[in-house]
Amino acid sequence: MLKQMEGSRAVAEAVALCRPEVICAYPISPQTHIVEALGEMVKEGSLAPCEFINVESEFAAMSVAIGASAAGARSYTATASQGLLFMAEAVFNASGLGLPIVMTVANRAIGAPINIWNDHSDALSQRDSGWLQLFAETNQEALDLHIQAFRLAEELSLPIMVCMDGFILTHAYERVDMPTQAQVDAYLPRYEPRQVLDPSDPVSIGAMVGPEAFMEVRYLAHAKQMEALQLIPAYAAEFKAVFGRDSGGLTHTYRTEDAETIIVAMGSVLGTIKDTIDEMRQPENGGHKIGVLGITCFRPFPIAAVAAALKHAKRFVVLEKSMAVGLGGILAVNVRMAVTGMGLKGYTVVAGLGGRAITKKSLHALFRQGEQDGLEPVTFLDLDWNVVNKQLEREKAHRRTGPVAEALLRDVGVVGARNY
Amino acid sequence: MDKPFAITLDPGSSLANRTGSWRTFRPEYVDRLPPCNAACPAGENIQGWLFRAESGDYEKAWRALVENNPLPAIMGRVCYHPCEGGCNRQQVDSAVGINSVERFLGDEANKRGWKFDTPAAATGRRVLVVGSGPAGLSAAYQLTRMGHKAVIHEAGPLAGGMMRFGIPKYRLPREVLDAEIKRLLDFGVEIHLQTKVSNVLDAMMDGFDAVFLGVGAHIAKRAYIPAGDANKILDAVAVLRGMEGESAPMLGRKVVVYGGGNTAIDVARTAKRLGAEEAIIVYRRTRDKMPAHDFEVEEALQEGISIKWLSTIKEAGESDIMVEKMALDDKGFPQPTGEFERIEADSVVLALGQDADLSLLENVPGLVVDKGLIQVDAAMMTGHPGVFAGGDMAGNDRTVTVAVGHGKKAARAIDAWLRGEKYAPPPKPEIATVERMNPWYYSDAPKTVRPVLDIIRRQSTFEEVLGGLDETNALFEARRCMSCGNCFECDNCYGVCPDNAVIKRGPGKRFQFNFDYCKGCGICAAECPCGAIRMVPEEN
Amino acid sequence: MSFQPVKFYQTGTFTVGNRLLPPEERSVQASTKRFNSINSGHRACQGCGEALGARYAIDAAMEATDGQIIAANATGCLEVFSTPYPETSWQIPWIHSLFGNAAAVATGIAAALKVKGKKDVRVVAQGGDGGTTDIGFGCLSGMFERNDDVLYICYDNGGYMNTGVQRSSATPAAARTSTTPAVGSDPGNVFGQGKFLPAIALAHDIPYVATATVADLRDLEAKVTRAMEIRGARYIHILVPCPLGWGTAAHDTIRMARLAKETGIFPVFEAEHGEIKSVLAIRHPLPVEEYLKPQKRYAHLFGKNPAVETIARIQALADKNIRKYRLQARKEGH
Amino acid sequence: MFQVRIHGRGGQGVVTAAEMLSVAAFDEGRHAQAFPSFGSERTGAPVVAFCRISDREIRLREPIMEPDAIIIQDPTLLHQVDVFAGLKKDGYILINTSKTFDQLGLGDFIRDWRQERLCTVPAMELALKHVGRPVPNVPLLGGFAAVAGIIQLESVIKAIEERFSGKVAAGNVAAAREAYAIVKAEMEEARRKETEHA
Repeated sequence: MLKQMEGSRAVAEAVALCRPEVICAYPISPQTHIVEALGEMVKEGSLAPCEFINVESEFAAMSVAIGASAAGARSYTATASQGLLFMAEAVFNASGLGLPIVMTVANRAIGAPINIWNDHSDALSQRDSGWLQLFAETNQEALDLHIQAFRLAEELSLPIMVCMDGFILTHAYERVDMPTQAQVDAYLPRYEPRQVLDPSDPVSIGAMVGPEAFMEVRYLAHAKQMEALQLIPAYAAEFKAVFGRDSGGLTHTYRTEDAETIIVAMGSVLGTIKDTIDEMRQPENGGHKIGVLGITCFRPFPIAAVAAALKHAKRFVVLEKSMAVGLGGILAVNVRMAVTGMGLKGYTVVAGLGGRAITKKSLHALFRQGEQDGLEPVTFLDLDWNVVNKQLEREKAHRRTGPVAEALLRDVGVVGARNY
Repeated sequence: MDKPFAITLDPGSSLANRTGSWRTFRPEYVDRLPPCNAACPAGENIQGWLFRAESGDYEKAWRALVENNPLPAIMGRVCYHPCEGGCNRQQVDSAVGINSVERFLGDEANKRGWKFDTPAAATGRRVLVVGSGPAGLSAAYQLTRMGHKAVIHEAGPLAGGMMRFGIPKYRLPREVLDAEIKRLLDFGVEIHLQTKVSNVLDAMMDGFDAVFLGVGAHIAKRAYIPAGDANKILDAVAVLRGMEGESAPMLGRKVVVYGGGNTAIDVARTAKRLGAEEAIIVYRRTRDKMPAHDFEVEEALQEGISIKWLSTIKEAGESDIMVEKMALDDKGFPQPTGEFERIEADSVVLALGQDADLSLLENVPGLVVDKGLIQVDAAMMTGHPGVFAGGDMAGNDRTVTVAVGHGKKAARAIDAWLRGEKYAPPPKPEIATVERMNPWYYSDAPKTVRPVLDIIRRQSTFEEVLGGLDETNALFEARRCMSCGNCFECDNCYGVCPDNAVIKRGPGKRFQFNFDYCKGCGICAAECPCGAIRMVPEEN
Repeated sequence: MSFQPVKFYQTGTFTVGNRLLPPEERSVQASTKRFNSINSGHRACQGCGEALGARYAIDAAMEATDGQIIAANATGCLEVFSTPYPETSWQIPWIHSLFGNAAAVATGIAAALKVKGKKDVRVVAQGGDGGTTDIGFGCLSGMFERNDDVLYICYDNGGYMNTGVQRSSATPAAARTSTTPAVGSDPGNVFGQGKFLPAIALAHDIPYVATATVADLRDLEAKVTRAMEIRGARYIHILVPCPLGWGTAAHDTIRMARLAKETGIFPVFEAEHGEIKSVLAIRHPLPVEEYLKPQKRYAHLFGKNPAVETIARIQALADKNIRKYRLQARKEGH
Repeated sequence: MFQVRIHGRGGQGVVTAAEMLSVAAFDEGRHAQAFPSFGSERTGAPVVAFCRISDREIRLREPIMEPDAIIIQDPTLLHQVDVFAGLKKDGYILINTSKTFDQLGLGDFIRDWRQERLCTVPAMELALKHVGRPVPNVPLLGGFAAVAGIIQLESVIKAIEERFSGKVAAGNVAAAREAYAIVKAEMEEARRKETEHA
């Protein structure tokens, strides 16, 4: 059923359709609307049986989910940014214990400086946590990915993060096709845990594993993720059969058939990129041979699919909302791994950090520059060099320059006068 | 369940890890000697019979008791219970009332008519026992248990010796004495009354393989006191023996007893009961030097008996005596002061101790007598082979309990001797001192007070002064026993082992260690309330 | 008293059991059928108080629930010595997640059980003092204030023993640890720091809070049993001496716990809904030296020049406990 | 694609207005995307929300920098924020005020704009009158239905009824209707004037 609703609400309703049994919530923007909606459903009784627990921290949220999942309950939580980092120890633990928790990450930057706006630093900081990470392009996809995530997680006994851009998606009102309970029930079987805490069949979960077996345990986690590379497209196909929509999967290509230049990106920025590409491909605009590869599944990283998508291009430009400080990109490093030995030119563009708007206008310029191989290996989109250079000079001149963020804000001007 | 590798494990699989290999010390269950047992002259296994009494199985308790002493009802009245003096419970609150439980068991046996267990098969050996006092009865009983024929020759008209002729009724009712003697007779002990043995070797010729002498010490010691004709000077033995005759001795209104032993007290209290207005004990030293037991002194004082401390009788007149005040020198010996006092007295009873009549031993070769005591070796045998002796005639520690112990010991020695062996007592285990125990576990439970006859009746009748315990109290008292040195199955070792390495074997079967897992931490030994576990180094 | 004293004069309720007691009055640990929730073969040190305390507590919980217990365990000695791959000592469903999240994991389990309608299955969380009073404190407090249906048991041995005896917020004043060494002008742990978590638990007004030691088994079992009769957040803080960390003989583990209680160093009490209902009175009052002297972690207080003032300060702390919790010795009834 | 930017202050229902506008468009079978300016501004602080309306799927995720229409919920913002940034001269402006553009000091600024696309409505008064609370967002939506003609008044009313219920819904519907009528009248007047000028 088509509905006009907020992304968070859409995800909440989709999660509810998955019949979660334990939900734990700790407020952090921009995921709050999701758990608020779920909390209301539990409180009013429309989502039952389900325990909604207001925990005291994200660390507790993940820990409660661990306990609930280990006791055989379908468990869900949501977080973002600092919250994800605060729960990081438990995030690794959940995957180490093989517990199929599904968590929404409403992607947001990580401080300091504190920043509530969108980028992918949070989720990507957990790229080696052993979780599967799926990135939604639209609210529809976010909704659909959650349904697929529960099934995948439970089949694999691994936890999954469904990542959606904070504010840009979570707070956006747009059209979604909300499936019916019957559809979801048909797609998502009951949770049959691989291990469960049960007095009638006691086990000890979470043993201390020494050098004699630790490598094997870690390898098995890797093997599971490799297995996921097969399962994810299969489940996406089944999803299409039930719901009639192409959602999920490992990657999505757009107008790459004859593209010489392929942009690689994740999340909601793909929409703006597609609009830009459509415009560039117009004959009156020069008919650029450009396309885009969207990465839906970041973990496991679909090396083969990425290689296949890029193999006929001349170059690729990874546009990512994340940054490996001291190196460049994170997604870019992963993509380069996939195209090792293929002789492609590759560029890393760090964009949209901390909610910096990624505009069509900037993209047009960027892509054209890319097509002409005029990009630096690592480019920072719309960086205010003026401000940066000023600060660098200041630091050269004086020892006590004070906090960087505050100094920059002074240079940029009053926050309230910000352009939208 | 297809469990995740290594992270998830099957329950209890650690049993594969034998932590016993960590051990450098190993615990061992032991039975240590409880101090009460060690202190008992009769060699009773007090802890052993209390252990049975604790569960309310009084018959079993009694049977355990009479293995070492056939006279519990008597003992429960007249024993001065050195066991209680040794009792470790004194360091927790107060000693266990062992004596009162013993009396309860003895009385219970009499009430229920319990008989001794059937003796061992007859050996055909015969032993002559001279004297039916506690030593003789004890020896005869033990010999009978072993299958020997014990025949007692008693010079007097009734059996019991000093128990009958020396201990007043108010301390030992005669029906109690009679009942326990009767049980012995029923058991097969033969007693010939009014059969005086004047020559022991002759008597032995009458088909006896050995002899045990337990003739006691019935001859009163005298002291020279210048006396007028009219004054009545009697001896304590005669007075107390007289109590068993047809008519009670005539002592008059004012009676003075001379001496400081238990006998002196007995006589004074008897005199009071016979109607004396005044009974005065004259003793040359102070109360703390007095040989009589303090509780008896106390009871006597309660009954209105007065004691003149630090006094000696210098002369006895017609109706009074002259007393000289004494003073203790720096060595604690009384010295005359030259200060005199007269005290009214219708009679003076001398209670200055007794000697044994050793006339029957004349001409026995090898026999040694020293200071009126017949000398015996560690096995109670005199210098003459086959002649054993015990009781008052063989020692200065003249109590019923000591006599019973002598009799038992002699019987065991006679048994060995009859087999041509030398009796060797089993080695004594180390004593369960309170340091080897963990007395914290015993809850505060003060000793039960026995009922005491009211003071009026104590001054006029020969009813028993000290009452017995009823069953509840006896059980309470028995359960106060800390079972020193002997496992009483409190489950502590089983409970406190951090490695579950103690196996509980079930009621009466105690525990055993599971050395597969015992790491040797020693908590079991440290927390054993009664000190029945010790740690020993593991051998390499 | 938290339990009906057994009318038995020999050892009262102090020993584990007694052949003369009717079976229903015997302790769980006295039974040959006890669960041994933590089985032999675990790798705890000789004389480990925590191994003992855990078996006491979990066995009692198992008994009270007819074996329907799931446990969540914080990282720490108990976890490490009980579940080194490939062996576990636990005979109950058990999970270890992290150092600081046992209470939250337990909350999750309880929520799962509730949603699945498994009312009979109960949840116990357990951890050492580090995992409880320090790193796990946030999760614990959250569990308390939400009144989640979890019994949290803290096995307090006064430090991070697993990592080599470092100070925790439960380390007592003046005690030497690897991070509060016995050097300098103020050797050992600092006075005036640390926290007594049972009091903080009380402040949460949860249905049940109790303290216990491994020296009073009956009391400990009665408290666990009582706790299992109650729904909601419950907390039991058990003093478990550590021979390694305290520098005591392996066989003195229970004795040390007993001395802690008898000197007033460790108050043993029981509270419901924030109100103290009973205390375990001192039986035989003792000066704190009796408790301190056998422990090497206090060795710097004794020797040639005893730290009289420091000992007096510790005595003052014990005296304060005695006043505050009314621990004065009183006559034992029969 | 038609892009609307709504300016107001925290607490005035700016984001709600954008969302309801998207719902109204959706109800007409169109695609719509509403989103806030993603700030964490509190009550009273300047707030912006956006709404795109299109007949095709909307993929663009950038903020609206060149709006087709602007709704100003609080006229005091006129002198604090560059509310007109990026607005084309043929764009629509709807201001919550009982004053005229001249009275607001905007006379010179709008001189060469299409006057019938520049409207004011006393939405605050209407809100107080019909709803009893100073929330101008819904009446403004009613006014916007008139000014831009992008969405129908009935769609706005439907969106109101989806969002609110009972008295609040009825009051808002009444306010929206009155605002619609006021704006319609203004536009007639403006057109008439322009015709006169012409």
